Parts: sequence; C-alpha cells; structure tokens
Amino acid sequence: MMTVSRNKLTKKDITNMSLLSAVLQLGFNYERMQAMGFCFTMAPYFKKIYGDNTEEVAAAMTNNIDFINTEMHMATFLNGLILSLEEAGEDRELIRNIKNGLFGPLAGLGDAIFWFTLLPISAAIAVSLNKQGSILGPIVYMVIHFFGAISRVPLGHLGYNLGTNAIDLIRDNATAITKAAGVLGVMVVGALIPSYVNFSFPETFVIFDVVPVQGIFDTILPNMLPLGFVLFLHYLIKNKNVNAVQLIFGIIVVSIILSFFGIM
Amino acid sequence: MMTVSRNKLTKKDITNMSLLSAVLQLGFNYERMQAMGFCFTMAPYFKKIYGDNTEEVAAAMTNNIDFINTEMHMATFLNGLILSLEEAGEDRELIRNIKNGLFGPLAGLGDAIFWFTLLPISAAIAVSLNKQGSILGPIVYMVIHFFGAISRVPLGHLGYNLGTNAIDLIRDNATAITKAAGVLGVMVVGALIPSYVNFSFPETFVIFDVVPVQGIFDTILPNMLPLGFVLFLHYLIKNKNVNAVQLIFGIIVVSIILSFFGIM
Amino acid sequence: MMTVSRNKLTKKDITNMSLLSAVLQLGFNYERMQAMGFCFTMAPYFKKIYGDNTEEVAAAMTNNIDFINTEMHMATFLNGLILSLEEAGEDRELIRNIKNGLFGPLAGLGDAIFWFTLLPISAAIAVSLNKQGSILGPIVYMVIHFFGAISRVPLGHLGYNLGTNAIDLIRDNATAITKAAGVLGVMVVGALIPSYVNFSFPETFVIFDVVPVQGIFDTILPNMLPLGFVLFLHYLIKNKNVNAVQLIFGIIVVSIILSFFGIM
Amino acid sequence: MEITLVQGLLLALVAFIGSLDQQMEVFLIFRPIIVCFFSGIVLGDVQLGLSSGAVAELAYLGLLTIGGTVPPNPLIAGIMTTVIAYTSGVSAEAALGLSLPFALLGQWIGMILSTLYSGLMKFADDICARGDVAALGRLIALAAFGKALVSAVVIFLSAYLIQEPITVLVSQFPEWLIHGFRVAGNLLPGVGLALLLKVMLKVDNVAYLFIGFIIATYVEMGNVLPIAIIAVCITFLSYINSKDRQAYDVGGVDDDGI
Amino acid sequence: MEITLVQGLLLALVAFIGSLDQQMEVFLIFRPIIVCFFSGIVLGDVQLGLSSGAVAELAYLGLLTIGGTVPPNPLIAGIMTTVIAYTSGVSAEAALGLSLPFALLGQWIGMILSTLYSGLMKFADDICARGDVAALGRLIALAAFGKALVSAVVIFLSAYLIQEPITVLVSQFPEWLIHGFRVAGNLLPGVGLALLLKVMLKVDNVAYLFIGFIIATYVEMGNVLPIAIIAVCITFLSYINSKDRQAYDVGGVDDDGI
Amino acid sequence: MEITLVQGLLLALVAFIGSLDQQMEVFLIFRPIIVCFFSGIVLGDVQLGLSSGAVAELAYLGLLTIGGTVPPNPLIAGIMTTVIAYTSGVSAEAALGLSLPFALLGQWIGMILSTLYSGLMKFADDICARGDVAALGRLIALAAFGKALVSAVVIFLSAYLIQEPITVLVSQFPEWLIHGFRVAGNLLPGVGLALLLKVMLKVDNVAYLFIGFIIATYVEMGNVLPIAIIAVCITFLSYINSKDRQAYDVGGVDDDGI
Ligand SMILES: OC[C@H]1O[C@H](O)[C@@H](O)[C@@H](O)[C@@H]1O
Ligand SMILES: OC[C@H]1O[C@H](O)[C@@H](O)[C@@H](O)[C@@H]1O
Ligand SMILES: OC[C@H]1O[C@H](O)[C@@H](O)[C@@H](O)[C@@H]1O
Repeated sequence: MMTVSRNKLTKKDITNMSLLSAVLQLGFNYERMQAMGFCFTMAPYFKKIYGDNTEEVAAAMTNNIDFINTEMHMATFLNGLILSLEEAGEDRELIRNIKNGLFGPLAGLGDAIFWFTLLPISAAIAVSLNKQGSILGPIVYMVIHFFGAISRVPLGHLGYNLGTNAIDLIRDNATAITKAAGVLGVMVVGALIPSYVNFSFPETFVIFDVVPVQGIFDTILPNMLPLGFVLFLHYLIKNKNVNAVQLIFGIIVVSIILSFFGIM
Repeated sequence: MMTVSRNKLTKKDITNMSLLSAVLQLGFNYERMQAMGFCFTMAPYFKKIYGDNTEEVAAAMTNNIDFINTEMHMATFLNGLILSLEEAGEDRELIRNIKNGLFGPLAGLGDAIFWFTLLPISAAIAVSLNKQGSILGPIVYMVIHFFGAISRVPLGHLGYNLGTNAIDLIRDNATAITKAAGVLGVMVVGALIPSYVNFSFPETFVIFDVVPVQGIFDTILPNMLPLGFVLFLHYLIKNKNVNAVQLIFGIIVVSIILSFFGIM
Repeated sequence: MMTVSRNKLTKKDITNMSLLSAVLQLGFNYERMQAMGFCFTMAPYFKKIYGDNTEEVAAAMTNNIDFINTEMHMATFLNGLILSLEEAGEDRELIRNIKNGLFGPLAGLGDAIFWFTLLPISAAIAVSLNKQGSILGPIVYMVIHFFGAISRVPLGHLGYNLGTNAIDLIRDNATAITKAAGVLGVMVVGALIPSYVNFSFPETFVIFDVVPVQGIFDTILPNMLPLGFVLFLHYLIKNKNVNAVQLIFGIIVVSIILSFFGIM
Repeated sequence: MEITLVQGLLLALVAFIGSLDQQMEVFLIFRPIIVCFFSGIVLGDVQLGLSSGAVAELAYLGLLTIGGTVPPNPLIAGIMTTVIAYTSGVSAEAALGLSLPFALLGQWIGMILSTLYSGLMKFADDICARGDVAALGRLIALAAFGKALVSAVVIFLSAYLIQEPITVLVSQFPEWLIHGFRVAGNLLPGVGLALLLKVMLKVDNVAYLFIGFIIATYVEMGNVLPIAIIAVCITFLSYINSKDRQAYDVGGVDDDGI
Repeated sequence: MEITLVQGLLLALVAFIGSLDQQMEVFLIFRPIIVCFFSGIVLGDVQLGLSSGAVAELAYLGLLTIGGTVPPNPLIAGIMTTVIAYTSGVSAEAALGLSLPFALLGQWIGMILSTLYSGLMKFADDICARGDVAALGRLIALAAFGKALVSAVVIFLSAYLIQEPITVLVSQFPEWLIHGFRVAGNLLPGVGLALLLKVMLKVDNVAYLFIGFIIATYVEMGNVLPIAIIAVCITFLSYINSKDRQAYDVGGVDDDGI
Repeated sequence: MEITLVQGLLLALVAFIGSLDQQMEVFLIFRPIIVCFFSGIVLGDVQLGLSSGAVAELAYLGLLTIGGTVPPNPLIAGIMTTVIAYTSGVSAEAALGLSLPFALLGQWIGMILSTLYSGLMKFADDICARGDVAALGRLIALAAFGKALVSAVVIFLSAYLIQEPITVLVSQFPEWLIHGFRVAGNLLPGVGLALLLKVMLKVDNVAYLFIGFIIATYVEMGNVLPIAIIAVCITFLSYINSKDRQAYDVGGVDDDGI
C-alpha cells in the first residue's frame, strides 16, 4: 500500500463532500442503517484521491459500507476525518476502528445539539409566530434550519483538518457539551409547558357548588396542572415503560371521557 | 448483660414509636427540657424488647431520662437510632454518648428545615390565600403541616435502619443541608418583605409643599422602606441586643407618635 | 540619612492629605501626566515630617515629581502608602520602585470601580429620574458622587496603615475585584441598552406594502435592534479600530440619510 | 359585638386543643393562622378569622421557640386578635397591637409553668428506676393537661369575662391612637422577619435576601411559592455543584461520555 | 370543504418533497410547521396552515427519530391535520386527534420499508467491491425515490380519494366527541415534551426545568427565545466556571492582574 | 429664544467651575447631567436642563478619559446641547447632534493645553529641588485656572456671541435634517455603551450582558438600580464561591457544622 500514489483534496472538495453528505440517510435500512449514504458521501473523493486506481477506490468504499448510525451533522465531521486519514494513507483497519469508536459518542453529542436543543427552540419561536397568524413562523423556522443544514460544511472541514487530533478533542468536550445542551433543552422545555400545554378545567367545573376548581389551582400556582401533567407523562415513560403511541391513545380516550362528563 | 434475651422490633413497632414521638415536649421543663417525652416515646418498646425483664427496662429508661433538647422530627430520628442500638445490645454508656453528641447538631438541622424554611413558606402561601378571603389558606396550611408531622415516620425508620452509620451520615451532610436551608429561608424572607411589611407614608405627607415623600422612595426603588426597616430591626437585634418584646413595644409607641403627627 | 529626625503624622494629617489629593490632575500634561498634583498632595506632609530640614523635604518632593498616571482614588491610596514609608525612613529608591510598580495595576482597579461601574449605574439612575422630569436626577447623582469623592479619605488611611503590606493585598485582590466590577458593569450596560438606545423604525416603514418592519423585530425579540446596534459598534471599535469620533460622525451622517429617505 | 357564654367556652376549647398542639409542636394548629380561623368560626365571622389570622401569623413568624425559649404566645395572640377585632370593631391590624398584653401574659405564664414543672423530674426519675412505663405516660399526660387548662382559662377570662371593660376602653381611644395601632400592625411582621434573619442570615447568603426582594418587588406573583421554588432550585444546584467539586478534587468525576 | 383533484395532487407533491427531506433530515421542511403551511397554501387557507402547523408541531416535538427509531409520522400527521380541519371544518386541535390513524399508518409503512431495504445491502456490497461510485449513487437515489413515492401515494389516497367517507364520519360525531378530540389536541404537546425530557432530564439539570417554568409562568414573553438566551448564558457560565476550576486545579490560573 | 448677556456670563461661570471639577474629576459635576441642569436653571427652563442632561449624559457615558486620553468634551457638549435646544427650539436629541462640533473643539483645545503644559515641568523640577511647597501650590493653581478660563471663554463665545448665526443656520435646516439629528441623538448613547464594553467585555462576562438585556427588556423597572443590585449579588456570590474554592483546595474549609 506504501507505493500507492495519492492526489490531494482541495478545500473545495471538502466543501462539496460536506454538502453531499446530506444523502447520509438515503437508503436507510435496519441491517446497516446509514451505511450506503455514509459510503456514497465519500466515494467520489476516494476516486479523486486514487484516480484510475479502481482497486484502491473499491477497497476504500468496502471499508465504509459497514453498519453505522450517527447524527447527520456529526456524520459529516466523521466523513471529513476519514478522508483526511485515507489521504494520509493511514491503515484501513485503524480507520475502521476510529469510525466505530466515534460514531456512538458523536451521535449523542449531535442529538443533544440538533434534536434536543435547536429543534424545540426553533419550534417554540415559530409556533408563537404562527399563533399570531404571521407567516414569519414557517419562514423563520426554515431560515434557522437552513443554517443548521449548512453548518455541516464547517463541521466537514473541521473533521478533515483535525485528522487524528479529532479523537482527543471529542473525548475532552463531549461530556461538557452534552451537559450544556441538556441544561438548555430542559430549561426551554420548562418554559414551553405553560405556553403550550393547555390543561385547564372549564369555569363550569365547580366544587361546593360555587368554587371553580381551576381557580384553586391558579391561586396556588398558575400552570401547575400542565406542569404536573408533563411530569406525570414523563413518569409513565421513564418508570412504567409506557410508549408514545400508548400515551397518545390514552390521552385521546381520557379526553373524550372527560369531555363526555363535562369535566374538561 | 451479655446473656440478656432480646425480642426483635417489627417495622410496625418503629412506625408506632415514630407516631408516639409526637409527645416529645409534653412535660417540658427547664431542668431537663424534653427528657420525659423523649424517654416515654421509647419506653413501650424497651418493654417489648425485654419482655418481663423489668430490670432491663428500668435501666434503659433511666439511661434516657437525662437532659435533652432537640428539634422534634430529629428527636424521632434519634429515637429510632437508640432503639436499634438497644436492640443490638450496645453498651448503654455508648448510647448515651451518641445521644449527647448528636442532639445539638440535629437541632440545628431540624430547625433550619422545619422552623426556618417550611414554616415561613407555608405561612406565606396561606396568608396570601387568606388575604383573598379564601378558606383555602388555613386548609392548605394544615395539609402542609400534616405532611410535616408524619414525616417523622420515615425519619424514625431511617434512624432505626442506619444504626451507627447515622453518625457519619449526619457529619457529612449537616453543614450542606443547613447551608441550603439558609439560602432558601433567606430568599423567601427577602421575597416576603415587599408583600407583607407595609411601611409607606401617606399621600398627604409631602415636602416642599407638593412633593409626596413616598413618591421619591418609589421612584428610586419601590419597597425600599420595608427593606430598610427590616434590615434596621435586624441590626438592632444582632448588634444592639434588642429583644423582640422591646422591638414590639418600640414599634407600637413610635407608630402611635407618627400617627399622632399625621406622618404615617 | 539614618540620623534624620522625623515627626509623626497624625490621623488628622492623613485625612487632610486625602482631601488635598483631589488636586491630583491639576497641571496635567502629556510629559509627566499627574506628577505635579501627586507630588503637591504629599508636599505639606513631607514638610511636617522633616520640619525645617528643607533638604529632606526637597529630596522627598523630587522623588515624587516623576511620571505617574493612575486613577484618582487609587492615587490617594498610594499617597498614604508613600507617606507611611517616608515617615518610616525607607529607602527612597525603594519607595520609587513601589510607586512605579503599583500605579498601573491600581489604575486598572480604580477605573473598573469608579469609571466603569459607579459612573454608568449612577448615570442610569439619574437619567431615569430626569426623564420623569424630576430634579431628583441631578441631586441623586451629586449625592452618589459626593460619597464617591470622599471615599478617598478611608483609602488614604488604608494606604497609610497598610504600609508595605499593601503590596500583597493588591496582588491578591486586584484580579478578583476587577473581574467582579466587570460583571457588574457589563450587566448594567446590557440593562441600559433597551431603555436608552432608541433604535426603531417608524410605523410607516413597511415591507410587502403592509407589514411594518419594526413589528417583525418586536415579534422575534423586542429591543433586538438596539442590542444588535451596540454589538455592531463594539465590533467596529474592537476589531476594526474605528474610534469614537468616527463613529459619532458616521452615525450622524447615516441618520441624516435614513431620515431623508423616510426609513427612520 | 358581644361574645356569648357558649362562644367563650368554645374559644376556651380552641385554646385547650391549641395548647396541646403548641406543647407538642406537631400539627402547628396552634399558629395564629389556624386558631384565628377557628375563632372566626366560633364567632360566626369566618372572614374576620381569615384576615386576623393573616395579620397575626406574619407578626409572629419569627417569634419561634428555638432552643426552648418562650416567645410572646402566638396562640393567645391569635385568638385575642380575633376577639378584640370582633368585640371592638377595630381592624385586624389594630387588634393585633391591642392583643399584645395578652400574648405577653401567655409568655410569662408559660415560663412560670416550665420552671415549676422542673419539680416533676424527681417523680420521673423514680418511675424510670421502677421501669413503670404506664406511670411515665400518666405523668406527662397530666403535665400536658395542666398547661392546656391554664391556656383555656386565660382565654375564657380574657375573651369572655373582661370583654366589657376592654370594649369600653377601646371605644374611648381617639382616632389617631387606633390608627397608630393599625400602623404598628402593618409594621410588626418586620419583627418576625428580622428575627428569622437573625438566625439565618450569613455573609454567604445575604445576596439571596436581595435577590428575593427584587424579584418579589418587580414580578407580580400571587404568593411566595414561585420564589420558594426558585430558591429550592438554586439551593439544589449549588449542592450538586459542591458535590461535583468534591468528587472532582478527590479524583476524576466526568468519566462518562466517552 | 372539498379537495379538488389538482389540490390532491399538489398535496401529494408536498408529501413527496417532504419525504425526501424527512429521509435526509436536512432542511427539516418535513416538520408539521412547514408542511402544514404549504398544505394551507395548496388549500387556499394560509391561516389554517399556520394554526394546524402550530398545533401539530408541538404534538410531535418529542416524537423524534433518535437512534433510527421510527415514530408516528409527523409529515403525514401535519398534512392530514390540515386536510381534516379543512374538509370537516373542525378545529386544528380536534383535527390533530383525528389525524392520528394516518400518522400511525405512516409509521408502520416506514418500518416495513426500512426492513425491506435491508435487502439492498447485497447490491451495495457488490458495488463497493467494484468501486463503482455512480452505481452506488443510482442505488440510493432509487431507494430514496421509492420511499418518497409511497408517502405521496398515501397522502393522495387519504386526502383526496377517501375525503368523502371521512367527512361523513366526522359529521356524525356528537359535539362531546369533537370536543374530546379538541381537548386531546390541547394535551398532546405534553407527550412531545415528556419524551424530550426522557432523554434530557437528569438529576443535574432538573432545577432548570422549574426555573424555566417559573419564568415563563410569571414573566410575559411573546416566545421562548429570551428564555433560551438566558439558558445559553447559564450554560456558558457554568462551562467557563468548570474550565476555570480545571485550570485552577491543574495549577495556577489567575496569574493576570498583577 | 435669545440668551442675554447675564445668562451668557453665568453659563461661562458654570463652565469655569465645571472645568475645575473636570480637571480634578472629584465631584463629577462636570458631567452633562449636572451642567445641563445648571444651564437649564440659568436659562430659566429646568425641564430642558433635565431632558438635555439625560440625553447628553448617556451619549457621553463611555467617552471617558481613561489613561489620560481626551475625548470629545462632555462639559461643553452638555452646556451647548442645552443652549442649542433653547435658542433654536429643536429637541434635546437634535441639539445633541448639533453640539458635536463644540464638543470636538473642546477636545482639541484640551489636547493642545495638555501639550503646552508639558513646559511647566521645568519649573516644577526647580521648585521641588528647592523644596518650596507653596510655590508648587501656586503653579498648579495657575495651571488649573488657565484651563478653566479657556473653557469659560469658549462657552461664552459659543453660547452668547455667536448664538445669532447658529440660530439662523439651524432655522434654515429642512425638516428631514433636523429629524436626522434627532435620530442620531437617539442612537448616540450606543457609542458610549459600546466604548464601555470595549474595556469591560470579556469572554467570562459576556453572558451577563445578555442577562441584563433580557431582564430589562421583559421586566418593567423604573430605573437600572434593581438590575445593579442583582448584579452586585451575583458578583458577590461568585466571589464568595471562588474564595470557598480556594480555601477548599488549600485544604479543608467546611469544618464547621459538626
Ligand atoms: O432548637 C431546638 C428545639 O428547641 C426546643 O426544644 C424547642 O423550642 C424546639 O421547637 C426546637 O426545635
Ligand atoms: O441517534 C442518532 C441518529 O440515529 C438515526 O440515525 C437517526 O434517527 C438520526 O436522526 C439520529 O440523529
Ligand atoms: O486610567 C487611569 C487614569 O488615567 C488618567 O490619568 C485619567 O484619565 C483618569 O481618569 C484615569 O483614571
């Protein structure tokens, strides 16, 4: 393998590869999950590196058609990293080990940032705009996620430039960032509860003939019912292993029953 | 003492003992403070342990009729602890040392939690409900303190189950919990000041013929007078050793004088 | 020098010296900055120390007519320190070294406290009172800075009493205090932005014929324009080396242009 | 308004039960907010019970029994505030001021009894030496019953028997004097808060006093619960944080992640 | 109101494009807030698109695809919420409840396809062994196209073909049933939030849940952005703080100053 | 409105006294908020003095003399803002913009004088060599008097002598130009704040900028004092905390308790 000649990738190549990496989940399946998209993202650049040496291209591709499942933006980072290693002629076994060691932690990190932080915040902003009847809601949402989408370009470059240094970097910061994203996400969820979960009894639901039940709760702590409701659902999910579909059905059934008796 | 036969206490015994421990301060007096109640709480269970062996019962009781003064819930904890030691046949001298070493720190801890935290918070909630003319005020107050009262049951079990481990546990956490309760209590007191201390000058008290004095204070910082008043009282108490009765009399006298001159 | 006789300075002397130190910047010039005022503040007390021994007075004065530039209150502290050293008959070379080593750090500390913290806060309070049309604004401002001014008296005493211990004290606390003042100042500046920078588009400036531009910004985050504006100016100052005069001119020119086109 | 004999006896009952709880400090129904409420029910004016309870509870918030000290008696203060407001028609704030002599009376009686009860320890020692559990039970029951009875009698006398002279006295007070008592009633909660601060305020936590104050001043909240929640959160975070620090110093937390 | 053929086809187009994005998770235009908006445009009722988008987005906020799991399909839920509200005239909240069967249908189809697609790996391996880049591209394009087409067909059938029976069914629902679905629609966002909490909530950060809740309850804010900003600030501060600590422990930060 | 000779002289007096304080930076009565107030009194329009003081103070908030630098002169800016608003009848914001040339003039004169005064050091050295305390006193008194006199003259000329041409000039400005100056006056405080940030803003504390901003945006407060109090509290807590940490690292704080 030592005598293989390699072409250099340009900055533009890495940018294009990063854009291409959007295909990651095309062809997603339960056997190898994102294997096809992950491999195809890099394939044109393997070809660029090895030129007409189809044998090497095939070897590099085969090395990357294994099972992989990670977060989309982090995949781009990993693609950049692998291309830099491939270009440097690193041992393919090593490359595969690095890939297999990193995709899990990277998934956690990426999910924390994109799914658990960016998504609820952008949704919250957009929903509040929607509720005011403004078309800014969807527009702002698309703009935010447009930037989310193209953030894969610097991530791809980062992976490429760091090369093997990437491994230490991830080890040092993954916990801190995941933790930080947790704080952010949890606080936003807390803030969403009063605005978006609409759990209240109608004026007409009274006890002792005159005392409206909702008034009692509002006197003690406004929005305590939505809060309690979410915490109760969380308890069911976490401790009773109830799944989302069961919850949704349950809520619909209970809602209809409460509606029938005029309680809600 | 080695050959003494001992009966086992059941979970139910500990629960009953914890409930009985409410008598702690009956018979309170300046010579030995809570000695009678503390001893009587455990006496029936000494009897259960030793059966007809009245001598041992008497010895155990006599060992616990010393001076003691601690917080009520913490006393229950201590009762549980002592019963477990008695049941295990520990040396009575040791038991007495443990009791004498722990009741002070436990008093600090318990006072911080129950008197300085739970009481003002529950009072604040209840008072605000009262002020809205709702009978929920006293009801909520009683409910809160009902749970406060029965919290002695788990505390009794905790003491019994920990046995000698209790000593380390207390040493490790007393400071932290006392500190935490301090933060909580102080912040709540700060929040109570604007709502509950009503220190303001009437509209009719003006300077320069037209400028209402109260308006000046409100412009700079609303409620600064109540805040300053409480801090001033605190200063008198802390640095000038003025006691509560003196303060109360002083306030009444000064209020009447200010009222006479139409300043307040 | 050993045989020189020295008179003791009294507490009153230090107080008077501290008051006199207000002259620090009289005679300010680019060659030696505060040299004259700094020297003159201590000169009468050199005279008191050495009595008729004009030679020593001259030597002490000459030792303090060097370049110096520090914050005004900190200068008083330094004056106190130098007087204590002079009185103790310390070597003049040492005194000069101490002075030269301390005036820089002390300037940073003093600027952080007085210029960057006390000034904006007092200005903010006073401006808000002014805007309500109340003459309390200037009065409160003057009262605050009166206390700021006389705070040099305890600082002078502090310097005098600490003597050489001052050096360690400064080393230990300068960073912490500067940092703390930074937090305070920055948070206040953040709070000032919405109230005092008035950057908004008129109702009449609409896009799509009906949507008022200002409304869009207000829906997303009220006052985001003032915030963005200040951050942009900060960027120009910090990263583009634009100076204040250029900014002021630029703002005036752009404002006139925007006004001409009816955009603002 | 006048208090009837039945009402007087019922108030004494409230005082009796309240005193038992006050000795035990178990359900805290001896606190003004509760005894005022029941006094209001007895007197047929629940709203008065609520308002006097609010006023008296705050005034006696910091007047606690910490360390076995005996403060002006909140149980008696609570009942008498309601009673005086009812009979004399003054506001709850003014009645609170006027109830003070009774609260002090309660305090002194309490101190006397706790001194006298020291004599019981001789019997207690004997009982323990005999291992006679039941006898010890009887002894403390008697002691408790004694203290409770005294409270009941004090209330019956103060609320029923001498109501006439009190009412007459108060009716002759000039307006500024009544108003002065009302002003004092508004200020008295400050004493309770200051006494709480005496024990709790440290250099460490003084900042939280101001934070709580500022939030309550500028954010409209119905009661103090949200601030208590925030305080619990802050407390918990700093607890977590200090545990982390300890763990870290000992050597290597944060090993999760990768 | 009735959906025309052209509208039905356009909705299918929205589903087709949405499905491609859903597979790639790139622009997030498959999320209800966007597809509802476009569905609203197609149906000529933008406001309906906005309101149904708001309702559906929140309900499906926590129903994410983490770890390759397939949740009830938000793309289909979004479009069908808008469609049912439009055709049956019920509120967006009620329509959200009624769209659930379709979302579940979408989930099941997705799971089946991802199972079937496992068969493609055989071809992929061969292609890699040949080093044939273009062929791999064609394979994944085909796979993506297949999934997208299925979504389009599902939407065309559900929104256009069977609109009649759905409308008839819904029109026979009694008022309390419709109201029940509306109540459910109001509550469903709680599921999303609870699912988010499942992953994010730790002992470490539970305090922030309550802090966020209290702020949002008591301070009037148009949207959640200011709280997000505060949260970022807190996060950043504690990050800085922990870095400081580390640096300090290692030996001597804070050398600046003097 | 016109400025009379007496008013012109009194304004010069304000400038004279202000300049002495500006040199000493002792009572800060040279700041716009004070000199505008006194100018307003001199001109018989206190409200104008208050409003122009508010506007000018903020604009010059960050234009400080740190490190001996000379900024556009706030003393002259303050007086002239009041004067121009008074004579030309424009708003305080517009007047602030129009006062800028005078503030710059003041800045340049200040720089020239500080350069010239370097020549005084020769005399100062001689005086010190003689140990002549009184002579040094006379020298700096003279220097201070000189700078103050120049300020007084500048103000007298600008405010009294050339008021006519200024008024004529301003009266010919079209509406959009005056409005443009007003807009600029509204924006200028941003410069002061940005300059403050230049010195104070660090990676460490940037979060507090946003926290302060968010609080001030969403919580209605009359002035910035409550936020300053909160900031002091936070600062103090982190100071305490870092001391704790230090103590802990050194070995064993927290020995109290038990
Ligand atoms: O301070 C400890 C303890 O002392 C006394 O026994 C009582 O006043 C209790 O209420 C208190 O908790
Ligand atoms: O959890 C990691 C990763 O798993 C799957 O591949 C997808 O659901 C992604 O959306 C997710 O980010
Ligand atoms: O920066 C230190 C110091 O420098 C100069 O001497 C003056 O501008 C002072 O106002 C300032 O405090």
